[in-house]
Amino acid sequence: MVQTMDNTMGFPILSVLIFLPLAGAALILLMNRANDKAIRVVSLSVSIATFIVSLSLFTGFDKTTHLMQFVERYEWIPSLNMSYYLGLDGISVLFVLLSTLVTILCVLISWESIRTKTKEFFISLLVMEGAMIGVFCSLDFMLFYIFWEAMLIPMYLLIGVWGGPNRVYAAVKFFLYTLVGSVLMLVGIIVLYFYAGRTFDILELMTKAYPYKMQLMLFWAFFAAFAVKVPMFPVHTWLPDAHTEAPTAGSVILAAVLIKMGAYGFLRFSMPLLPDASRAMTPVMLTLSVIAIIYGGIICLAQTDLKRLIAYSSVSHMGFVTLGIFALNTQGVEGGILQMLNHGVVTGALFLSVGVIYDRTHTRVIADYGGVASVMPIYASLFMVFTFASVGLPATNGFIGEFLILLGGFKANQWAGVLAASGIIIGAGYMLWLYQRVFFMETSPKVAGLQDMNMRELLTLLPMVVLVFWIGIYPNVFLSFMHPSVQHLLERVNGGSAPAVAANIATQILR
Amino acid sequence: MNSYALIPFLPLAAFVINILFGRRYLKENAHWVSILAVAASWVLAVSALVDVAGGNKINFDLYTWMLSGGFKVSVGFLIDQLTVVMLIVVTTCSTLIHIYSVGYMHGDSGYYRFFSYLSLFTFSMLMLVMANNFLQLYFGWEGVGLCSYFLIGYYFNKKSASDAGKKAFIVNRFGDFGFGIGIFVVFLTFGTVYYEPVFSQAAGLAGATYNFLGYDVHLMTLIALLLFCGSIGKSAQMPLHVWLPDAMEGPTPVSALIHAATMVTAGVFLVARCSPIFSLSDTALMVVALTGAITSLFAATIGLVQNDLKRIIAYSTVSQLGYMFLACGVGAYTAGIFHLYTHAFFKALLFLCAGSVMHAMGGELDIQKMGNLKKYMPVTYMTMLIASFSISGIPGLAGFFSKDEILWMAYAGESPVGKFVWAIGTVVAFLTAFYSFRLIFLTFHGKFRGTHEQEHHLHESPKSMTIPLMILCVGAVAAGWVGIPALIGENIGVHNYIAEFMKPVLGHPEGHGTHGEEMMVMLISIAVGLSGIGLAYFMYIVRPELPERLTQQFRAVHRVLFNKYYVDELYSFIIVRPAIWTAKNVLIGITDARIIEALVNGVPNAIGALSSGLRKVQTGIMQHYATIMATGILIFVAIMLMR
Amino acid sequence: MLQQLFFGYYAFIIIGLSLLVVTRKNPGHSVMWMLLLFFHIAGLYLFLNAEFIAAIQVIVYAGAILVLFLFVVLLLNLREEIALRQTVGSWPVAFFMCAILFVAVTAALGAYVQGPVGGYSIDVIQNETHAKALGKLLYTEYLFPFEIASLILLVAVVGAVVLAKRKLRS
Amino acid sequence: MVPLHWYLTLSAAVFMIGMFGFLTRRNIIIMFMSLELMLNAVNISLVSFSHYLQDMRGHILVFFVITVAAAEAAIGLAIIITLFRNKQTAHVDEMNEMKG
Repeated sequence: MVQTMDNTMGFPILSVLIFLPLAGAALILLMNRANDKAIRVVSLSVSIATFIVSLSLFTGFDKTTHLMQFVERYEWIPSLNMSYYLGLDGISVLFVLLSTLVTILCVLISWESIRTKTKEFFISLLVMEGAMIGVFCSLDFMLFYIFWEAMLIPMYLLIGVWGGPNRVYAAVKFFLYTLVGSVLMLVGIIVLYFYAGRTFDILELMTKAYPYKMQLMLFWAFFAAFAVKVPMFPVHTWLPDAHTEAPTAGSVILAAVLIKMGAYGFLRFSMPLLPDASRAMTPVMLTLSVIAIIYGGIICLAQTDLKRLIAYSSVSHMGFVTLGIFALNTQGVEGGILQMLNHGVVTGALFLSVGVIYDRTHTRVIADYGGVASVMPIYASLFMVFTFASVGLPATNGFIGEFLILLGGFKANQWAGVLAASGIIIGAGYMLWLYQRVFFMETSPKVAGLQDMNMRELLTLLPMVVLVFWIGIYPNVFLSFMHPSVQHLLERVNGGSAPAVAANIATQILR
Repeated sequence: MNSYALIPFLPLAAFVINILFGRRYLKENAHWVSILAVAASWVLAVSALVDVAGGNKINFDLYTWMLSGGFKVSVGFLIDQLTVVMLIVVTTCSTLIHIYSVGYMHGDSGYYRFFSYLSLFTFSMLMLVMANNFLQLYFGWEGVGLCSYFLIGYYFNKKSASDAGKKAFIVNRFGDFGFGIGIFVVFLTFGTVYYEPVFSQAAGLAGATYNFLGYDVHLMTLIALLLFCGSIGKSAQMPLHVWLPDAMEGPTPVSALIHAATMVTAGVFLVARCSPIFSLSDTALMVVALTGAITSLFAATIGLVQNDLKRIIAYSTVSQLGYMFLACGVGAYTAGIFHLYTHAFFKALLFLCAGSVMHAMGGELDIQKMGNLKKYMPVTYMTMLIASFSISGIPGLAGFFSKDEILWMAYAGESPVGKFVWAIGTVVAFLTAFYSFRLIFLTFHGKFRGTHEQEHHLHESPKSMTIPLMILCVGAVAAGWVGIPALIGENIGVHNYIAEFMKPVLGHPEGHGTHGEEMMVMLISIAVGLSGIGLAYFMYIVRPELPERLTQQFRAVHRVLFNKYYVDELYSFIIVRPAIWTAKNVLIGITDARIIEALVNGVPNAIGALSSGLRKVQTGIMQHYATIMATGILIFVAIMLMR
Repeated sequence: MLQQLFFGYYAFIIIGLSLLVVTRKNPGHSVMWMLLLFFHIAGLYLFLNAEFIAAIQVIVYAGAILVLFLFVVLLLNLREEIALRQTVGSWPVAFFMCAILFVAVTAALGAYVQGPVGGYSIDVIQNETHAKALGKLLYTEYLFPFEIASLILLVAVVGAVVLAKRKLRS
Repeated sequence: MVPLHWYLTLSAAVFMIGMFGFLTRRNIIIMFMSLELMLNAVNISLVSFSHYLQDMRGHILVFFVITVAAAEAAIGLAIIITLFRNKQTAHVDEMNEMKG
């Protein structure tokens, strides 16, 4: 068995994190559906309790080691050598925190906007939280797969039941896209299981060497699952529909956590399990990333729908993430992980913000807005913060991530770095244009007389503002979580004998 | 921790206080916080000047900002001679303009907002000039861009204002794109982004080449030109100059502070700061010099025919910035910074006077509708006149010394294009004098051409506005006296103090020419300045009908100049519209809808078609199923028999 | 020779009766022909020394199952149906199918190779009597399937009652 | 002595006739009887095998087949009655709820 660290002090913290929301969901299940208020209060307190528990990960995490921490392991199905195996390292720990935080905000933002089937809504939300945390904690491939699939169902319901007018189409599309991908991943998992001598233990699988041909095939099998989730360029079309139709909380979870799992999958599985294939496929991945950045950006320039624009901007931003990850150097990977976090914060916050105004106007058409800054100054300033974080202005979190990614990307492949950097010009273009059309210019009749944000909404957005500046001004707090893990990962990926890495124009020669 | 770290952070604190409490609590008192903070920064800046003049060089890190693998960067400050000069310029102008704004912005609904932005700007600008590494420079660089965006779009309900803000930001991003890549190359070459190790290693790599995007290029040229991209954007040089004239949508104090005195000169500062790198590449220097020269000529010609008071000054700014680059490009960084320093005074003064005029005219900006204002606004008139003399290079005033220094260094320096850019510079000096005085004559002399209400409303501005004018006016006159060239200085016993002061950072190349030649250059520049003023006097006072006739005569030329060479239209045609067209028609219409969606929907559609074919087999009649089953058995038996 | 003649008679009658069963329009007639058919099959069993099987063929099949059929036929008033078309789709297809399958199966018989014989020779069975021999096996070696068969019958009884019973509510 | 082939051929013939009936008739009761016919055909072959191989297992199987046939007849006929009650027909092609 691979060495791990046990710093739980006997307290099964990860299991608590996974099952506390589920227990909350069960509690709500038993409650009277007429009592909306109690249901909200219970889900809020459960999510806050989960968050508080998760904070102990932040403080208790040992930043000096790449080993898995907070490990729990129990036999589950011994005949198949499947176990209930949980643990965190520097790559995953921050996402657990992000998930628990975002859930609180989702409960808060849905406080008044969800009026039908409140009970089921909050059950779905909490089940979702449990599954998300499970995905990030699993160290057993089957357990991972189960959580991975389990996430689909509540998300499908969130979109399909509480979504906009075209919700069923969007929900089915979302479901099918992700399902097709994950089925291929399942095949990959089973192949690995038999090849490595019947084990689902991810850490153990990582110690084995696999033949190059097999790695290549597995890489694409995993790619199908992860690229759809990210979403990378050719398989991104579910995202705009899902985001646009989902209720605010659904969009937020989708943007903040769900699509991170694709990139997380690349980091956790594709790269350490299939190092040779990952290295060989770098040019392809970089190309797809750059296409996503530019393509997603340009397409934003023609959007007329508020949420759709932000959704396409996600395609562009996630392009940065995959670019960083497949730069396969420290700056790129760390920037990529940080950018995943940033994107969760910023795009999540943007969707929350859109939810705030959508609750008032019930329109997503950009042309219906205008001059919001004069009627809702506080809201406008917060939205401004997120806009500039999304644009990647220094002192906001977006800058740190994008800069490290571009630096890493440029190091790995100059063309990729240069082309991706042009994405930040386009990014400024569409975000400022959006901001101008919504907040500036003459006050549109549809927004005249709107109330500025109330305390609840302010409290929903404030944590995100704090994170934007915290990561922007003092990113080392977050970067320091990753150093050993990323180092370890890169040693695994870049070490060992490799087949000739395809057309790497990256090598910069200094003569 | 060093107390100089407070220089930028005091304005930041003012920003935070204003933005958090301004709307509810401070309201009409918001300016106190900002003014006190920036004044305190000024005091600290002066003490830093004293410190640096005493031979100290201050360089310290505050905390580590980013750390990732081999990449480490801190928030840190470097205060040397160059920084100190910039500090003085920034804090002085900033303080005066803060005070001026108290009167100018009085009664505005966003009073607190205005002052908080000004403070934020001051903070960013100070971070920019005090940085000890490229990334913090970039931080300040983007920060001032952000404030510029806020302040240009200050009247955000006006579409033109918000458009202008957006345009400024995005155009700057084009420049920053190159700047950012420049930083990458610096890091990958030197392994660090701190100035000191980079500059000290640069000389050792003078001849190195670098494989950039598949081409082997001269390393230093590459870095210098990439960094210069940033300068082009920020300092509104060709071809990214389009945002600056539009930026005049902002309140006038903003134009004075950001778009004349400080932010736009950041590009010049960057070139001066990186002089160890630029000096190693003749190509880069030549590009800088030519860009500066061509921009200054180009902007000056546009300035000749504009009628918008602030736009004329804006084009004048672009032109003067070109001058500064011209100086840097011929290797005379000190002259460039010297001109930056004098320019800050007279150009801020020009803008503030323009603001004063606008204040009196009720927001009117068309100089064709003004005239004879000297009667009503003597202080504004006098100060603006002095500023115009200064920019026209009338001997004894600030502009004269710096401009003369630049022209002399261009003429006598080592640059291969020196003579050429000197010629352009001389022409531009003539044009500058002409359009500056065209503005003066049309605005303050002749007959009043506006409406009766405007005439009735005319008044001198309040004290809080005129006092900064007078202080700046002193600067516009006397700021140049620290840089009196040896030719004159020898006779009256003063040195070229600024050149000596800056020598440790920027070096001080000597002109290769005789005193005679130097005297000739000086006389020519005085002559063109005076003749420009004379021509303006002739055209707008003596023969006021002449301009109209000339316009008629050279209608095509006038139209091209009046429409700023159609550069905006060109960009709209080749960049903005194609991008949106592509997005709408190609990406959404074809790629996403027809190709990707078709592929994605194609699979389920194919399965659907197949299954609706297979559906027919399911007749629901039991016998049919049984028949198929029997067929199966038959086939099975047949197979068994075949074996 | 006599045996073969008897077999020929039975075979001929069985096939003829089978054809009659499947071709009659009126299910009542079919049931009647089938009754006769079952008696003939029971006779065939006697040739094969399976007296007990022959007996239950008559008792269970002819006596119980067929009577059940008869009841149902009588219960359901099928007068109208009898007048209508009797076949589904194209019967020649089914006919050819069956014919080919018959040829195939008989052809397969040619490949039949007799395996080793077991311990229950005719003499053994005659000594022990067929019912006793069968009973011994059923209650020892095949006890478990036997119990399951009884359960199946129980389920069938309950099921038939539940299914055929008219819903009380409606 | 009658050879085993004869019995088996007879069995096959009866089976095919049963099958033919099952495949062609519309009346569900006759289809059911065809089914019984097929079962009987199988029984014939089982008994004859048993006889020629001197083994009792064929008989045992026949015994079970008859049991199951009885059960099947009971359930099947009950279903037919229910169907007829609901559909007022005994023709299978009119019961095509399974049509896709």
